[in-house]
Amino acid sequence: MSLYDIIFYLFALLVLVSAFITVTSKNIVHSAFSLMFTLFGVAGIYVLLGADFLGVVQLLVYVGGILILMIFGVMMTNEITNVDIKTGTTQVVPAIIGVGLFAGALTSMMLRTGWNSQPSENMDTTTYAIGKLLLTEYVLIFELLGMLLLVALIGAASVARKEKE
Amino acid sequence: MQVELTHFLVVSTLLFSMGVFAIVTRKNAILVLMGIELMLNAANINFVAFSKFGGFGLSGQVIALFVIILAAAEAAIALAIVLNIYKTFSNVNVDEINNLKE
Amino acid sequence: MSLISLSIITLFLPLIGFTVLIFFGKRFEKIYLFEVGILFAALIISILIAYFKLTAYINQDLIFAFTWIDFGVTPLIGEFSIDLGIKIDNITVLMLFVVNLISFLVHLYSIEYMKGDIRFTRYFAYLGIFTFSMLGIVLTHNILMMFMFWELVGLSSYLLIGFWYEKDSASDAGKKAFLVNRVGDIGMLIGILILFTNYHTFTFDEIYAQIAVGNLPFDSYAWLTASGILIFMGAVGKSAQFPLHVWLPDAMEGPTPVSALIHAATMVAAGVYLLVRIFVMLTADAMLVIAVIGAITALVSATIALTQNDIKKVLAYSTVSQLGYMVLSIGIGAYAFAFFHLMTHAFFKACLFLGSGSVIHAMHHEQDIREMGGLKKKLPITYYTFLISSLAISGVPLFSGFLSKDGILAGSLAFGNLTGHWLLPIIGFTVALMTAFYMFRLVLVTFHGKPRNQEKFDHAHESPKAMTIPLITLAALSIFIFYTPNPFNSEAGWVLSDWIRTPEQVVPNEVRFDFMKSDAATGQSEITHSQMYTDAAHHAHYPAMILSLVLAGIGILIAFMMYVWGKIDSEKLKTKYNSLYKFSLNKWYIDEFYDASFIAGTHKSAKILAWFDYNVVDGIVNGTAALGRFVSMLSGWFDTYVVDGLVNFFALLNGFLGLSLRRIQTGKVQTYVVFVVFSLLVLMFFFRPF
Amino acid sequence: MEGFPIISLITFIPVIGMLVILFLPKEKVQNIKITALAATLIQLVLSVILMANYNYSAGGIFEESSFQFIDKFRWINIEGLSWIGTVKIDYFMGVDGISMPMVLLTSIISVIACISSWNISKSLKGYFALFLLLDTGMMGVFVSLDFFLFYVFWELMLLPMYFLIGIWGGPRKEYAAIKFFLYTLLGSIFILIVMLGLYFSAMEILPDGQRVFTFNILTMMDQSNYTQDGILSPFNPNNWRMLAYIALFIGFAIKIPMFPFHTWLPDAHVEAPTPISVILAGVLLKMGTYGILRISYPIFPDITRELAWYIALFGAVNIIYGAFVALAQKDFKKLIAYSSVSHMGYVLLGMASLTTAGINGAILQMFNHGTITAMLFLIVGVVYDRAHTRGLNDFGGLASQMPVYTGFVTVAFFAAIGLPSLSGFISEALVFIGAFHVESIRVITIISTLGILLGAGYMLWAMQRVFFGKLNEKWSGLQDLEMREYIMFIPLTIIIILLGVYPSLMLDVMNTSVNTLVDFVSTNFTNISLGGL
Repeated sequence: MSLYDIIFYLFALLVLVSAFITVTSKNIVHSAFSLMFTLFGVAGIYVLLGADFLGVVQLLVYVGGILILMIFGVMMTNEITNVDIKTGTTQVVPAIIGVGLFAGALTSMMLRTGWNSQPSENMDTTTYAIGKLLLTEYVLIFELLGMLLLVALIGAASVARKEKE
Repeated sequence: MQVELTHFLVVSTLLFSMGVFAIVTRKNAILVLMGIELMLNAANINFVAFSKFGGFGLSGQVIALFVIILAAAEAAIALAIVLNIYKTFSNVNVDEINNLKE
Repeated sequence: MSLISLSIITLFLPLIGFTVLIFFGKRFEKIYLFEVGILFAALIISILIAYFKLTAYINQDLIFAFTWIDFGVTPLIGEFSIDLGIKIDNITVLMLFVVNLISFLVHLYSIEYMKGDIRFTRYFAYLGIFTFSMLGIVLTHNILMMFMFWELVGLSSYLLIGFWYEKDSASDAGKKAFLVNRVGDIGMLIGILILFTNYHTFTFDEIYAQIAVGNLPFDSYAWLTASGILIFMGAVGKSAQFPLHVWLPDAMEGPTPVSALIHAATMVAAGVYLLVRIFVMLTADAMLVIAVIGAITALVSATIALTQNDIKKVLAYSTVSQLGYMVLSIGIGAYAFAFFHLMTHAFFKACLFLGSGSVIHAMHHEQDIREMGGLKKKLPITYYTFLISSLAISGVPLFSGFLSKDGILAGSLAFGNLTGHWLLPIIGFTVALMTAFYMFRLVLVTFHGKPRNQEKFDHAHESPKAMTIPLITLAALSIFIFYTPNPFNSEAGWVLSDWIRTPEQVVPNEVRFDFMKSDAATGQSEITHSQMYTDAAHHAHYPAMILSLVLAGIGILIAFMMYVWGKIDSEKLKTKYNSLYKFSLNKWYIDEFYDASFIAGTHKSAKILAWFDYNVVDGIVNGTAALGRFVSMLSGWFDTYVVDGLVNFFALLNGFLGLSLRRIQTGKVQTYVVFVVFSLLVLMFFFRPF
Repeated sequence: MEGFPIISLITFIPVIGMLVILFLPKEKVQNIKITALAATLIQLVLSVILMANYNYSAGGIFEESSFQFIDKFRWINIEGLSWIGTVKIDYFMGVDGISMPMVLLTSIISVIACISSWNISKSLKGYFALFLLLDTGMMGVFVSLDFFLFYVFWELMLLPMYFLIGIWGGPRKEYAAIKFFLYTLLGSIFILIVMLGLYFSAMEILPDGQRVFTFNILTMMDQSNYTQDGILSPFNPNNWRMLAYIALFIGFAIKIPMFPFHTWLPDAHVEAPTPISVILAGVLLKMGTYGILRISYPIFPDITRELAWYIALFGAVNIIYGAFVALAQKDFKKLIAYSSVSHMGYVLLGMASLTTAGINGAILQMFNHGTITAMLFLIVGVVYDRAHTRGLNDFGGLASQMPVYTGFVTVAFFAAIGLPSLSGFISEALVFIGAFHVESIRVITIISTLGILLGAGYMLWAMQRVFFGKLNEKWSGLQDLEMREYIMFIPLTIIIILLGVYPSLMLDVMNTSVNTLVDFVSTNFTNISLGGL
């Protein structure tokens, strides 16, 4: 077991445990915080997979952006004075059965498939290469996504704004 | 046991299932959103893993990057919608909002 | 200016008058004077035409024609076209003068007579279009154009008879006149068609030229006779011959000057004018038919005239009777006398009608002679002119009627002598007797004796000058001196010796009367063209003259005995011969017969056919539609309950399934996701790669 | 005029107008009306230009070179359709002496009807759009020289007519509209069948030497273009040609309308609004007789000669029967409708004579009946607008109340009666001249002359009942004509009088073609022996 493996298992554990807490916690604030850990773990896994730039982006966007946004959402939709921010669950039993079966089936598929895996050699930094790709091969999608973000920004603002009386 | 592609895939599968679980069981819309984020992350792990082990070069990472951007946009819109729902129904419990029925 | 252009001008002048009056009649009150002036101009022009024609061109006919419709070279009958044109011969110019003169006098007369009528200018407009159409008939050189103007005078007659259309009787009479005329016109049209089909021309002269070279219609004498009789049918209608005479008495519903102009002097004489025009193509059979019709007409209407009490009705029947004389005259070959009688009759009958108009005017529209009497003192001018005309029509010497009627009677006598048809002269003389009687009955009852309606009598007064001048003019024209220097011999006069020549017939010898055959003819100078006939007529001249004088005298005598001296009690006669009296008074029940047969029959068949149309023809259509509807209903039932039933069954099934599945639809997204997950599982199970 | 598609323009100007109207908002009532009027007026002006440039000496009928103002190009061109082979359909329009008067008539009547539509108030936009579409359909029928195109226009005219009667009509409009539609459709089916039969019998030789089936009417007129075994080929010893002729004739006869297919006419007229009645009587009825002259006669000269007697017989029946039924009517409009039946009988009689005078008379009668009956329906419309009743017995004495109107009525009525110097006379006279010329139908002609008596009877009786007598107090408030009505009546009156006095104006246009037609019909398709029937 190399160091690489240990680190992977640590991160995997972090991801799965914190994700589990996220989906099961009654307290929505706890969920949010454990989600942060999940995302952090995923970022670690990215790094493990040699995607250092992506890991950084993951931290910046998810942890720094989306998560904050969500916490704001939590706070704005629950009376803040009410400290006990708890939410209920529904149809737990069918969900457990279904999701369990689903997870089992999917996992078994993953395990039983003979992947023809050929780990590519590690690159020094991916940032330069990704930047090049973005502005050459994927430039159209890149631009489109830029548009999408703009639209999302305006859309979010217009959806969330207070209606005029 | 050497860490290989399968490991990553299993992790992503479990993460995805948990996301699904969150979507299915939680009442709070924000938690549902979190479930979606989990699923997206699971998919991203797959992309990146395949990118590394499948010999696809950096394309998988780029796609993952795009997915992150999409997730960001989605989160922004979704939260705006949640706020609106809250304004209309005074709560964000998905199971009580069953207007789709009629 | 040539005579042709003059006659075209005189033809169109009244039309201009009509147009102006129709368009500007409402705006200018005095515009009727324009029409009267135009007629005066037309009269002057026609006098000029007559003068020049009868002096400079007396033996020469002037023809002007133009192509109206050109058909080019046609595949079946080669090149042909329809020409219109005018022909001026002696008859034309005389007729032109007569029409224009009477028309002008009637215009003059109408100014007073129609004063105060609400449609005063319209009346003059109608007179204008009548004069135009009548001149057209007179001037035409072809039979198609004659037919066209023939119909146009029918129109103006219709308009003028129905002039006071507020009265139902007036509009009825107008309609009747038009329709009865149409019956005759159909015959005339067919006759024209026969001629055109064979000769491809409508021009009289060209047709006659073809007949003269032995070119018969459909190569048979029968068709030649038939065409003559059919064209004569037009004259039967227009000249009110039996059996189509019924419209003329009814036509008296029109204003009296109209009756004078149209229904006594000019239009009704158009039929005779037509016969004069086609005289040369009449076969012996056709002439005999014409003569018989003329004689019957004269007799029937004379008997009716004996008992009528309406002053205009008496005159109307006397007109029909005199027209019968003219037609008879054509039929027996006395061509010249027919036209001569047409002229003389036009003047004295117009005078009689205008005189009666004067009486009616004076009596405030009272037309029944039983309400009159003693008007001699009140209306002296009317009385004397009326008397002169009555003498003329009765055939008393020194007056024009004697000259022409005597010629006709002599001709009929000669005709009887030559052919053995003695009934014709007998009828002729009988009618002469009756004519004298009923005319003097009219004169005596109206003007002599004591006034029967004192109130109306007291209000009566002589008519104004505009009405008496025409009376005097026309009465003057009834005197012999205008026609002949010798009051007992018309042939000595200029009218018959110089102006009117009997043309030689063009029909083949085989179908002429013996005495009309071309070898019997001796040149142009004689009145009847045929030496044999002329001789016979000369032989018959004195017997006929004496006989007619005696008969006229007897007629007048009876009238005096009945109505002045009271020797014969007319009431007693009435009761004694009640059925005869009724028969005559009711006009032989001819109208009733027509009403019951033709008119009722037409209406009945119209009703039956309309019923047939609605119920049978349309019934079949609607029945088909109903059948279609029934079939479609059946198939609709099948469709609804069988075909659609099956569909509905499946729909119901689906609905049931849907209902049961509906419970799954919670509307919660999360539930749906669960289903998605399960479905994915199922799919994964089915598509598992292992 | 070389190269300028004036015929197509005349035909499709109304459609352009229709499109403009469709783009106008429906509140702009005045603009819609003016657009419709402008479209019809332009059409009229173009028709007059056409007439002015028309060459009177060109015959037309069967040779393309003597048609005038031809517009021709391949319209539909489908190659290699399994067993049918190549389908080539021409867009082929042109005029000759037979269609020229009809083109003029259609444009005149359209303008008049458009003016007469001025006081339509119900869904005006739709009305005028349909009206203009109808105009195109009618005009197209009269200028098409390709059977397929002819049929398209024939059907195109049907639909707007259905809606115009069915929506803007009287109380029983649905019944009348459906009856009209179904009846005409029935006729169209007959025409369609014969059209297809002819299509598969006659072949055209293209410039490249290829022989293809064709809908070209002129090709169908040449005996040498028929295949040996084509179903309607003159060389084919069966009797299909006879049957086809009868079927085609029935198709057209329904439109004329010929007894016993006439019963749709009174219903359609009574229910249709005035302008539509005007179009119906003025133009639509002529399409039937025009179709016979344009299609039946030159394509089936052999059968035409054989059946002329029957056509004449039906003509006479139409004349007499129509007149009798008209005599029994109590409704003003129905009376005029049946008088149309009677007057169209003259057209049939004239055509059946197969002589120059007769066919000239028939075409002239088509034109004259168009103008006269249009005027008669306008007359009914005037009195109906004011009094809201058409019962002949409801009126009386209108002559005193509306003198100018009565003046126009007198002109129209006497024109219909056939008074000389008005246009009706000369056409009827020519019909009689032509028909009497033919020995076999002479007796029929003589019987038909009864029609002019009956015609005078019902017209004068109607005139008496409506206009003469004492004025019914009820109608003492009726107004005399207004300006718009003058505008409708005066041109028609002028035409009626002008053609009555100088018919050569119109006869010269058609005469050369009629001569050609008579010559063609009496000489072609002669060397074929017909079996039986």
